[in-house]
Amino acid sequence: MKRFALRFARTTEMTLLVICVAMFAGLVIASNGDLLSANSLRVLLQFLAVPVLIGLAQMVVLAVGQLNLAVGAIGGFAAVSMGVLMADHGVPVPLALLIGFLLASVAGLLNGLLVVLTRINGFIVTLATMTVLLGVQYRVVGTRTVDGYPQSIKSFGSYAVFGILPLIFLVALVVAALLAVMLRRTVPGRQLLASGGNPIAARLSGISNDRSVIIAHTLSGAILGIAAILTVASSPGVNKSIGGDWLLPSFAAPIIGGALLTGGSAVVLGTVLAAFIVRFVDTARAEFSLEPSWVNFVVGAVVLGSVVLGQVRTRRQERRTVVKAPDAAVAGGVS
Amino acid sequence: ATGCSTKSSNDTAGGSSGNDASAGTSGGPVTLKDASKVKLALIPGGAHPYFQPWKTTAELDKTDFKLGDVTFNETGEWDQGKQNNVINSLAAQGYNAFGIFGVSPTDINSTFEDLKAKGFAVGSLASCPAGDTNSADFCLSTDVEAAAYKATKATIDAIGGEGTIVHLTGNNVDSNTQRRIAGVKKAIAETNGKVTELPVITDIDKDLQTAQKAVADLLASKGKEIKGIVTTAYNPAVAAADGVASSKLPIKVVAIDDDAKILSGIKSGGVAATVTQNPVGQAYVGGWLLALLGSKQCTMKTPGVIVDSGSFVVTKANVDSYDTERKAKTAELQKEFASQLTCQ
Amino acid sequence: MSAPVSETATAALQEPDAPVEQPRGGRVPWWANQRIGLLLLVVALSALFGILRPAFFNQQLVVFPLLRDIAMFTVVGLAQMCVLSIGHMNLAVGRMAAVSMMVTGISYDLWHFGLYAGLLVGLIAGAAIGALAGWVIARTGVNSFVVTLALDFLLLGLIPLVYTALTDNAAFVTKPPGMRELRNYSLADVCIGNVCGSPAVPQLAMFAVIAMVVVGWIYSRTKLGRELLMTGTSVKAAELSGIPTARRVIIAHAMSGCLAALAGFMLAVSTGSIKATIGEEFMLPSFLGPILGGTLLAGGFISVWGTLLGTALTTVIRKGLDLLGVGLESLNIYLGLILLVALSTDRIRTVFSERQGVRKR
Amino acid sequence: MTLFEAEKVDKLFPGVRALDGVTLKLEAGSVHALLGENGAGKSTLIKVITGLYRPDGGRLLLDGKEVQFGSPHESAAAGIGVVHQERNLIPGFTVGENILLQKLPTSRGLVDRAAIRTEAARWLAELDLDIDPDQPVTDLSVAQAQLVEIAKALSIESRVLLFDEPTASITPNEAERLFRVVGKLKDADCAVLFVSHKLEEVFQICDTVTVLRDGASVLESGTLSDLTRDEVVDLMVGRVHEALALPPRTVPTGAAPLLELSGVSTATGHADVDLTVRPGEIVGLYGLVGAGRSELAKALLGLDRITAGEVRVRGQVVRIRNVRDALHHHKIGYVTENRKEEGVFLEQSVSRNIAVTVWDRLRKAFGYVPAKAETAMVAEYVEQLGIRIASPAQLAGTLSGGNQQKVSLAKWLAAKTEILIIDEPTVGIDVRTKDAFHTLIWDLAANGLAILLITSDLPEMITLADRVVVMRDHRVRGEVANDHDYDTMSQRVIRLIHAEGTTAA
Ligand SMILES: Nc1ncnc2c1ncn2[C@@H]1O[C@H](COP(=O)(O)OP(=O)(O)OP(=O)(O)O)[C@@H](O)[C@H]1O
Ligand SMILES: Nc1ncnc2c1ncn2[C@@H]1O[C@H](COP(=O)(O)OP(=O)(O)OP(=O)(O)O)[C@@H](O)[C@H]1O
Ligand SMILES: [Mg+2]
Ligand SMILES: [Mg+2]
Repeated sequence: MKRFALRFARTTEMTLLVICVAMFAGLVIASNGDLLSANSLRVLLQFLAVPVLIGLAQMVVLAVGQLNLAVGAIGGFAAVSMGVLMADHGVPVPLALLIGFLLASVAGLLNGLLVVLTRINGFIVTLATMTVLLGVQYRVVGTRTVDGYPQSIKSFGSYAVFGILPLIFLVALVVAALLAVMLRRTVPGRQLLASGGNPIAARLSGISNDRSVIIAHTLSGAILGIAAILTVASSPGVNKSIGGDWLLPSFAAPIIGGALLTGGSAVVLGTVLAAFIVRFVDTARAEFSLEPSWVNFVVGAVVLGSVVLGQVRTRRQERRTVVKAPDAAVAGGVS
Repeated sequence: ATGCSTKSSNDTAGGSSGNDASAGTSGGPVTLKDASKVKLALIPGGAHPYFQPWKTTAELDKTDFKLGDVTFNETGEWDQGKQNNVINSLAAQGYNAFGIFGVSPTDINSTFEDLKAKGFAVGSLASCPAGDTNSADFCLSTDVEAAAYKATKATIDAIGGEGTIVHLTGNNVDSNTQRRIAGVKKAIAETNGKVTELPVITDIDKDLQTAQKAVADLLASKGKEIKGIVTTAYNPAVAAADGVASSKLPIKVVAIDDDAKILSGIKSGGVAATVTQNPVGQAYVGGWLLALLGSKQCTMKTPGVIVDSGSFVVTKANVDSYDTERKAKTAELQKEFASQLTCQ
Repeated sequence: MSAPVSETATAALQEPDAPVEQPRGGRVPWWANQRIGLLLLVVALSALFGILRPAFFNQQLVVFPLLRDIAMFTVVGLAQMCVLSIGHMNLAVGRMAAVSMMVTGISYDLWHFGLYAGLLVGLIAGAAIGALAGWVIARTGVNSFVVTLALDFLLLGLIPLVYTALTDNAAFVTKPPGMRELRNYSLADVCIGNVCGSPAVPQLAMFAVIAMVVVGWIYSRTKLGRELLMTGTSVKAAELSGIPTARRVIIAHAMSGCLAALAGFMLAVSTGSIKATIGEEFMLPSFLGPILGGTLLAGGFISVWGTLLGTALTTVIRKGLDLLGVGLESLNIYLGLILLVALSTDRIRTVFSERQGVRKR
Repeated sequence: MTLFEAEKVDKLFPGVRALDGVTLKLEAGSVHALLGENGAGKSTLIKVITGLYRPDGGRLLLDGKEVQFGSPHESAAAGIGVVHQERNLIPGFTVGENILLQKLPTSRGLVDRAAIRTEAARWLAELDLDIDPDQPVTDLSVAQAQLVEIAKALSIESRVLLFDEPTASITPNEAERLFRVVGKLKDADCAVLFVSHKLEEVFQICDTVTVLRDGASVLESGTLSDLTRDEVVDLMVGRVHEALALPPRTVPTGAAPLLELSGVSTATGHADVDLTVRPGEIVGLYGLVGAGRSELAKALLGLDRITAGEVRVRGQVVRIRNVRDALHHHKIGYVTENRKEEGVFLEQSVSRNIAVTVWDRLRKAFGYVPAKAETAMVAEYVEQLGIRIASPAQLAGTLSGGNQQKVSLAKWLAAKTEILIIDEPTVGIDVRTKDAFHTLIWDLAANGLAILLITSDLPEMITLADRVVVMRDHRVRGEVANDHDYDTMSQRVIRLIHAEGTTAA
């Protein structure tokens, strides 16, 4: 236990945790304690649910050395499909949500199948599916904002336990916990990470890398399906803009969280913490009335800073460096 | 249940068109002779609810003015390069009259010049080029600065002439946004310090979630100070109406456009006012003018003239009647333009 | 010591009875050559669109803007290709164009530079920002994907701040003499005696030709180009062969930034003004051109011609769909699907040719 | 009893017939050696047996019944364990998980960590390995990693075990432990297949032997005790192999040293290293795996920091910043031990691989490299070193190991270096090519080059070196003048290594 604690103290997660706590404390002070009010906390957490999930959706494909540029398109497409089904076609809420979830999972599955069957780099495949799905999203909803769906789902989206803990945030945490258990403690999860860590070795150990890639993409789609459900539940309505700003944060969270683009790393906690940090930057912008441009600027600086720091740390831990040249590792890996 | 702007605007289009059509073809000061050689293209910047009335009005233009053909093409996808390509492709296919919402106000004059050089009739619709010149034959657009000014005035009225307000808007690096910010500032300056403004929140029109989050954060951090919110972009308007309603804070929201959601907000009192624009009038009067110019029947007395297509403050009081006002404005626009024309 | 290896050693090293190993990098049947396949595809599609819509061959209204676009996106593709050559990516390619054009805009607006002086300043700025990215990557060893993504975020925040501080309309509208003309001039405006060029070919395309020649020359004829490709194949081996890999990484990214700036300039000239949103649409085409053209994502192999053809393919498809009147409801769906098919056929061709005992290059 | 049989197996790769009707019989309770030159098809046969490749002809029989394996998973399930030639561990995983990866123990659907720990510990104990199963594999040394691979193969409790060059990167000590395990397996009536280029080992532990040449078996299940070492070698190379006779060479003792290290310490842990190499001299640097010889070479080239001491080249104190510096300013070349990753550019042409060091010399204005000069230069070295290629445009990755090694060396000869550090030049290279390399290195020295030869192959060292410097734990333990007599030399060297046993693990 002590050894574990020691090891944890040196991890990215620990650094992130410290940053989180420091930022939170800073914001509390800056807001004269207002941030601790139930309402402020609720708002803070309410808008964490979706970022956490899209970060995880990206993390899980990064874990097999793939990437998914279609995160926003899959989520947006699923969200508007659910909205249209409920509002225009009167499909019952649970059924509509299930269909949306399945649509997103199937989109992920298709990504995986395409990568495996065509052997085209995942980067390019998901770029193409992103284009297609954006088209589909527009076709489904046009320029409308759809919001005529039952109150029940809206109250689910806005309900907060004790007025502080939004239900949707808890859903996101549950998904994160399940994903962590899956990646750490189940055989498919371990196989997925093994494929990402060393595809050749995984193959020699009887693991199908193709299967891992398909599972990862499908999982990514499924998580995005849940993100889409939460979006439908908590937004004033859904339109073609949903998902438009998911791509960059989806990379920012796992990368700040310590994920390796080459695959093999499962950083659920790191991703969640990184989403918190990005959210704090947002809150700070509102608190100090900064232009939104500053958020991008700060997030960019934080990502750059954290990777550089992370690199310095691993460099130091490494007993030797073979060559002092950058690693030419390329995203898109297993394909 | 589909609600939203499409539907409500459809109604508008259907309702107003009959009157306008008669005004244009028979009762108007200029009688359009033969426009069968005119092929009209209405080209918005990209997909946006604001432009949906154009689609139906375009069809109306075709029948009312007996045009050779009309098309409505939104594949510009908010990229000036793509929009130029769309315009060129349409020109190559024989379209010779263009009503264009330029994606980039600072670039669109170049596009207009190209089209003019090739002898086409060009109108700048719903947005005017940045700067002092307009290279199109005319510009028929909401005066965004005036609209923002009106919206702010409405906000100030709603909050009782005193207090702090905040302005939510779209893409910061767009000259129209800059004009909106100026309009808001002007109205606030006129209160001599009674009303103060928090820093403008820009760049939240890209998508609904960003707008929603920005509104929620704003309300959480500054909710108690804020008396009113004035919005001059679509997604922030929807998000602010919703956010204020669910936060139960006594904040007055002034929205933009007549989205069904916003209209119902006005009726229920959740939204204090909204500033609607006149997309139907733009497409209808614009189409009529382009038919006259495209058939070479008329020319503009002063090329590049800029006309405000009108903006209308809608409150609970006039929510049921504002459309009449808008139709009147459309008819008036036609008269105004008639005096600007030299016709054979 | 002209011959370090003596006859005896040479004799010992010969293996007279060993069979010559199968050459797998050598000749490839013509149908397996990606570039020729692409060329055929572009020609066939153009013919098809031309038959369906004769307007496709309208010189002024279709071919001229089409070539202008192909030229610009080829330069964008080359910008990405330079970093792909070392196995890196530049996700900030569009934003680098925006920053460099911002500098160019400032030079026109505030310092009253001429057209080409401003371009030069922009190219230098682009190279500098690229070099900065390269330097961070080389120094820290962090993956280029991450560094350029973060840089993209950073610039995305920075650019609007500068524009709002320096301009009224969020754009630099000062146009130096010559800019307006450059936009519309074609080869028809270049005459030798009575013979003039084609009105369908924009003069702006010359920038792309120059870029292609220079980049092509660097990669095929010079030490620098070879070293970049060697670095792309294996950094370790390159470093251990005496190639200054860190410097090569910086140079590749600087070239990328410089070309991005050129593309930004071409965009600014062809749309009209210098504004913050320049380059926003660059990311997708920057990868499509080179990848469709055969450049490897993993590094070590590039194709300048392929980049041109890959760009031409995607641009022609979009133009064709435009002319066919495909609305926004279907446009992106078709684009994405066609893209997948184009990529898959290339893959099928590769597999097929590998089965015949050759290796695609 | 025959446990496993491969019958007339064919395997085709594009343009290569890697296996041509190979038959292999593995008996229970017996260790079977599979020998052959590089590229003979040994690894390919193993990959076919384990279902990694699908055979193009022939059949596989397990317990007399025909089997077909679609994947390594199926062969493992059928009881065939394998240690592949390349190391194959998953970096983020613990030792225990890596060992049991093929069938992770679960309880109630979740991976059972406690079970992993106890189970893995059992297999590690089997190999007398003192490694914590919870340790991440990234912390292991190369040799430890290799041993974990072996534990992994043992863990599936297979009856047929295939070892592909398991001893290539472990110390003789560790090899002995492995041999003890092999003995146990033999006693337990398992069938073991053993691939190695080290014939001494083969004769020590194997009972029977199959020899492959160019994908075909030239000897099937011969009894090893009936064969001599020379006979086996002759079978492998396909003609009578003569012991290498190198021409006499005078070693210049008086010449001023070209390379001189005094009191050098490095960031990677070397302390107080003294070393001198004169022109025309071959200095051997010997040590067990991990002694720090390659690291010393890399520090010398500026890839790691030198913290103390002096490096003198041609008498001048120098500070070499990188390989480029070493090459251009000091004419020092380094033939790396890791051919595939650091030595050659597999995806580039042979021509570029050789020319990479000389572009600086060939270039004209603007860095232009005239193609003609390049081609001529490449052709010269291709011919001198007898590199077998169809054209200079052929990709280096398509060459055999030996030819790749020649390419890796050619670039330094082309650069006209005067000091050459050659690291493990003949690892995984067959007997005949090895001899050719020995002749070449000998010859280079005779031509006046100063050569620092790093090798773990003691016979090679004794054949070539003029002096042998022995290293252990990053320190020079002593120096032995070579008398080219294997018995005395090996004793003296080993004694130096094990002198005053201060060890830090
Ligand atoms: N995947 C592959 N594709 C094409 N050719 C291959 C492949 N794998 C092996 N070969 C070729 O098959 C032949 C046999 O190779 P193999 O690796 O089995 O030799 P080996 O006897 O194990 O040699 P070594 O002692 O060097 O390990 C060689 O000519 C090699 O180039
Ligand atoms: N790829 C590697 N990753 C991590 N550690 C390594 C690696 N290679 C070697 N080491 C460790 O570095 C130390 C010195 O290695 P070095 O390669 O210099 O030894 P060497 O004497 O050349 O032996 P050899 O080259 O035969 O392995 C040893 O502790 C070794 O275990
Ligand atoms: Mg082998
Ligand atoms: Mg070594």
